[in-house]
Amino acid sequence: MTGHLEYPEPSTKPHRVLDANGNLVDDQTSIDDDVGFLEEAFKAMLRARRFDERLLKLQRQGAIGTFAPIKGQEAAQVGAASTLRDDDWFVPSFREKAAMLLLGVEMADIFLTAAGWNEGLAGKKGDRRLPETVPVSSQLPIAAGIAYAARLRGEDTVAMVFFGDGATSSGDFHEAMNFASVLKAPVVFVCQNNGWAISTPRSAQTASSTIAQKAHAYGMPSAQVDGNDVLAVRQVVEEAVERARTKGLPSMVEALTYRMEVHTTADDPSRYRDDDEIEAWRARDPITRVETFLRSRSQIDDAMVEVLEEQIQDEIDRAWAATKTRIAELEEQSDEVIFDHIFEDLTPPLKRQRKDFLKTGRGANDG
Amino acid sequence: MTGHLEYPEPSTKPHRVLDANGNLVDDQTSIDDDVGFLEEAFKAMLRARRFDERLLKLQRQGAIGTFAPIKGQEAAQVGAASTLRDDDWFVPSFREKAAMLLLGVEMADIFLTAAGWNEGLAGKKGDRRLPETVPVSSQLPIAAGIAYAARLRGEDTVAMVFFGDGATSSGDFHEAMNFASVLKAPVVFVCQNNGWAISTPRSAQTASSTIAQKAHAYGMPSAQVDGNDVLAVRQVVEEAVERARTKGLPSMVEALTYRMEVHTTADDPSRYRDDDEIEAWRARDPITRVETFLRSRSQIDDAMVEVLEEQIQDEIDRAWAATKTRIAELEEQSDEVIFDHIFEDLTPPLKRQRKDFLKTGRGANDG
Amino acid sequence: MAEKKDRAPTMVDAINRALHEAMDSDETIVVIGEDVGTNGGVFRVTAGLKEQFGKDRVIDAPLAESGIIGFSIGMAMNGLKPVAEMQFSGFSYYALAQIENHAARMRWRTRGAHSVPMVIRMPYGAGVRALEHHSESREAFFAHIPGLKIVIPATPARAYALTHAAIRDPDPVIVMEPKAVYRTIREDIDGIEPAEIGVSRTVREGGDLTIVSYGAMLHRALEAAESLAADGIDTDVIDVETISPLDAAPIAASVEKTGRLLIVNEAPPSFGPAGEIAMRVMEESFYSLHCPIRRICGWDIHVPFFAREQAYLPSVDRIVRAARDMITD
Amino acid sequence: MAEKKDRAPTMVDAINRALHEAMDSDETIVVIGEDVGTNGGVFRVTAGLKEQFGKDRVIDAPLAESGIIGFSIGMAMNGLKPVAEMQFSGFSYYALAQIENHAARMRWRTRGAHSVPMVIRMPYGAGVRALEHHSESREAFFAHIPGLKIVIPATPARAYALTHAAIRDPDPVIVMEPKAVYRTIREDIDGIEPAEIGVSRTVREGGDLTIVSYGAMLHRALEAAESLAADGIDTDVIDVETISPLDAAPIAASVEKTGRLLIVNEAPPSFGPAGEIAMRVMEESFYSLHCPIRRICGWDIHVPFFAREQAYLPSVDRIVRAARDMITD
Ligand SMILES: Cc1ncc(C[n+]2csc(CCOP(=O)(O)OP(=O)(O)O)c2C)c(N)n1
Ligand SMILES: Cc1ncc(C[n+]2csc(CCOP(=O)(O)OP(=O)(O)O)c2C)c(N)n1
Ligand SMILES: [Mg+2]
Ligand SMILES: [Mg+2]
Repeated sequence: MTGHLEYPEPSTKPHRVLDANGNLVDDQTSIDDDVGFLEEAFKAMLRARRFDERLLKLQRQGAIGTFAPIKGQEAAQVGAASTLRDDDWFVPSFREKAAMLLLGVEMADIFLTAAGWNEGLAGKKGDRRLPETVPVSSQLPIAAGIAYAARLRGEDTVAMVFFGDGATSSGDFHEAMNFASVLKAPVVFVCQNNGWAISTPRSAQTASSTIAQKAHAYGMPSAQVDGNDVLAVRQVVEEAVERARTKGLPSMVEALTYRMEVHTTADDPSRYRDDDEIEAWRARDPITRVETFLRSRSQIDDAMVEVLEEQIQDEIDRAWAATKTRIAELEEQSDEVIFDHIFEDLTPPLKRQRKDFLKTGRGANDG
Repeated sequence: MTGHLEYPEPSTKPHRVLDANGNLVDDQTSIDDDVGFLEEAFKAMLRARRFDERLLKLQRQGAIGTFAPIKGQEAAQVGAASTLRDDDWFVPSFREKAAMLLLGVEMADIFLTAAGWNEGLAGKKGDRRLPETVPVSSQLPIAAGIAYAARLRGEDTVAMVFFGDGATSSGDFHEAMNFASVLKAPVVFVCQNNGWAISTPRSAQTASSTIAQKAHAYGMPSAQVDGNDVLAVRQVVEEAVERARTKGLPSMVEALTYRMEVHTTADDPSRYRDDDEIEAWRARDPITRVETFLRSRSQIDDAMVEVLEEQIQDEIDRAWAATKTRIAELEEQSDEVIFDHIFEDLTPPLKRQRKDFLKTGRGANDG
Repeated sequence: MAEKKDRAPTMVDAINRALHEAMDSDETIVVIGEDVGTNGGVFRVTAGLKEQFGKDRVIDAPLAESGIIGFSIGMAMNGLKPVAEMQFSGFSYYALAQIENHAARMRWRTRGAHSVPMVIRMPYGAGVRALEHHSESREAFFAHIPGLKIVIPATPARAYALTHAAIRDPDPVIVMEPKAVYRTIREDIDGIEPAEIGVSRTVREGGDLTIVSYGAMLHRALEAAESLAADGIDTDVIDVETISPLDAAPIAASVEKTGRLLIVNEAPPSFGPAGEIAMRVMEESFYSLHCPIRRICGWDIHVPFFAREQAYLPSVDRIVRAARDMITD
Repeated sequence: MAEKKDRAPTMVDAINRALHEAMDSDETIVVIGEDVGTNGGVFRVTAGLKEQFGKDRVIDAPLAESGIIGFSIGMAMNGLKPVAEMQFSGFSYYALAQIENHAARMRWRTRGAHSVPMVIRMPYGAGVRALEHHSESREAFFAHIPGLKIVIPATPARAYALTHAAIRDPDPVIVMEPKAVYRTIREDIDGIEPAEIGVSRTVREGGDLTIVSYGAMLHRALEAAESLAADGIDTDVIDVETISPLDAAPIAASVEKTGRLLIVNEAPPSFGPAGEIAMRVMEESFYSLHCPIRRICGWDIHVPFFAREQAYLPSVDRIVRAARDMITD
């Protein structure tokens, strides 16, 4: 009386274009048309990496607060975000600084937010690059609703939402995937499976063979991709974006990548993972891979990289200098702005409280 | 640049032993050993059906409150619950009266609950037949935790949890399935896919091809079964129970069935579904199917069924009479019992409130 | 006259009419919830909307409260005005994270670049002989969250006025609908203007005592007031209507006249709305108080199954007794 | 002496020790949460437990708060005593449905046949320069739910005493841990007995004014009391410690002496715990009050990002000013 229950192993194999050494996986493929993209992606990834490093340094100096480094995940983010149009929606989790930079978010604003100022997230009205989401996976149903609204209003825009492997365990992931699929919302679900959710390895997060297969539970197509291969990511995500844009339907992409740094600056990974693992992934660094390839095609050389590095450092320096100026200005301002934007108009209780606040001052003794 | 995204259609075919006419689907199978079970199951299903009909009648007369009829789902419940040992845990949703009766829950207690008295749910200490759960799918993580505890404490008991197709859309379903699988809890997840969640058809609930395939998202095996075929249900669920008991691992069964009555007595299905559909399912009635089979094997005849019907009516009459007596007794008692069992010991604020309550009386003018 | 009253709208009709009117005049409005479409809602509040406005604007959602609210937040951020239904307030807790984390914060987080103009409707409260989890009054959960407005209509006309107001509001508004009043009162709603959110309404004037209430309990408060009047005790009765932001001014003004305040609501007393109302009045009119502010609420227990739910609810009798005690105090 | 103090346990150490002791003496205790095992908790509160008690009793859970609480409820019903961690209180809203629907109700629903003896620990509160959603104080959500006990320790010793007490309690207890105090205070905990849940503690005696507080704000209240003492104003300071069930008797007794009550906590004022404390004291000691009860809380806003979070929190200065106002009132 056995044999009814079944668990079919998914057949998914991660899509890959360039191997860890920057060589074409399949030398039948031509990626000549993609060299331009790879050059741009290399620049974007390097810029993000250097910015991330600066954030880490500033955090260690106490100049900014806790943040989540992106090191190792540049390709997944840049590859995916590179497929978006200006009028598409970008709905991030809290670890998408490479994507944010690519999509035009200002370094100075990221610095300002990291330094603890709400003003860093002040977007322009209707800005479609949403700020970071802290509660894991809570951005997913929102992205589905945004996408649905776009379709109802007759736009052909799509929403791309980012999340981690850990996020897939939470109810909001499930509900969002289901809503998007059954209500036909043009969302692209991009999971950066970086192997860890703080200290919880992928294997302790869920027993499914892949994250990608979770999409099938919603009748939604999905794919796994080497998340450290920026071109492969772009290709797979492009297909998902096309499906969303032309058919108004969702899909999910699992990008296999690795968090090479701390979870956040409050974290100490040595408690839960071996250096060996990090070393193994260092060999698969998403930036090196493209760099090697581009050098092999003589698209870049030492001199160009040096100039690029200088430009980036310069940009970062200027952004941080601007941030410091901005902070100095904000520190001059009254903190009464804490009452702003709770509602469109201040309610009477808030008016009273703001008056109270102004009367009693900020309590400098505790500041 | 297409072809990466995929949605593999699941190959699942619902297991079935007897067809809608009570004939063996596969005449190679012998079910001679199962005739005894089928006879018991027939009795249990008829008893549940008649009890359900009485509840409906009493509700229409105003003698009891809202409840969720089981008509059409007797086989799914009886087949599944028949696999449980006395020391196993039964964790129902709100539509499992057939399973409850089979597992020894008293008709009089069900009546009492339906009449609005908390006393109807008063179990014996440690009773493993849990009361109904109203918030859809909230019982699922609880069942997983119960099962995990059993295993940790060295018991070989299992937890069987029931839920509907609608429940599979909610976050708690997802989180429970994932916890059970990754933490290895001996749970049997039984989904009665009865086609509807109030007015929402299965097709509007989720876009997956089957409900069963949702288990694969958690690396969990699953099966689809004809939920109106009591023996088929028993066979598939038995396999899941075995897996839980011997390996300590979860699985999920999707029983394809149909709610032939109103969702609850507050519902009017004519607003959202055609009589045609109900008619089609009437032909697949889970009780008729077994009855026809048993008659064909001369296991039962008119006289026996008549006696059985009388016994059942008699049992129901006695239970309702006992319930009325019990209600009369309860109505005599002080309503101060409303303060009982909020905590093990009444807290000081509750003591004060109970005193207040006793002082001001019940407010007969509003009762 | 009586005949007219018989045909006048119930609260269900009134909200239904407001939704029809609003959807008709503003095509960005969408309705979403479990069974709100084909079925017209389990209480028929959304009846007829799907037929008139189609399935894309009247969305029968999968069974997932967090999903419904999260999805609605997204729609609200992208040019729509969702009116989401939680089938019963007792299931809205599943959506609390989305409400607290995003509906209430998106405008603030983005410094006004995005807003979440949405309405969340939910039937709440006891007294209709319902199953477990169908009778709670947890308005305090929402009222304690900055960035949300909470309104509770007590009559068909107020439901009509507040539904329109909630839909027009640029911020998230939770409308808690006292289902015990859904069909018990009929009232003319023709010509009723959208309410002003954030205003407590004096619905009866007296001079000896102030009773503050809202929702279904307002009617018990009014009944108690009649009964007290027969004894020569005249009461102001104030319907707070907007729980948050709470308008304490009319209450304080009344207390300055009466010196006595009795608060009636059906939530459990501890950490419930009554404490806040009392605190606000005390902050404004302490020196006018002749005696302690009192509250008649539910109890700090779960709402009993329906055979005993009236033992949970504030009775007219309890209100009257408390009021008499206060007068002789 | 100073040296001894340097080595005395922090609140993190104290809770950690209580958990070790409890798990050691009672093998039904299990710890569950995100990152509580190998990582020892993001605040290190559960450090060392997995090494000592193994992965089956110290469960690294998938990222799902509702799942963690639902799973724990099940374990509690089947002979275990789970101590579940919500990594931050700001993510516990995802579990509110399980807490309200089941943890708080199972004993009642089954008339005592089943109970849910479990502990839910969660760091809460502002002041540690954290990210959004990591600074809220929403104890009122839980305190308003019948069937739950809520405690908030203010020092290492009280955390040790209350953690033990929560674990011994036969009903669900939520321990909200003021993370701003996690490592700022060291205190000897040797020989400390389990607390009695439901008792407010007088931590300072004066005669002119009563200040009530709890959690991290208690320390600001005490600092304010020192500063007031320098001006000749003597204050009683009471740590309510158990938010629910609230023990108002010592507060009322103090107010009968001082006639003045100031409540200090960091939740937003509206519909927060301060209103309830005020109401309870008014019910018991109205005629002793010389002036309105006042509250110094956060504001009805979201906790600002950390550069301005001190503008949100009650400052010592605000407390002192309010106290002075009340004395001259
Ligand atoms: C709802 C919720 N629970 C817990 C947390 C605390 N937390 C922050 S990040 C994180 C792990 C996230 O893992 P994953 O989704 O894989 O993303 P990654 O950090 O790897 O980018 C946790 C548990 C949170 N932010 N939100
Ligand atoms: C969390 C929650 N949301 C909404 C409801 C209202 N409700 C009760 S039953 C039901 C439909 C359930 O459908 P399904 O899971 O298929 O079970 P069935 O009724 O078909 O047995 C709904 C929406 C509820 N009880 N709980
Ligand atoms: Mg991860
Ligand atoms: Mg169903």
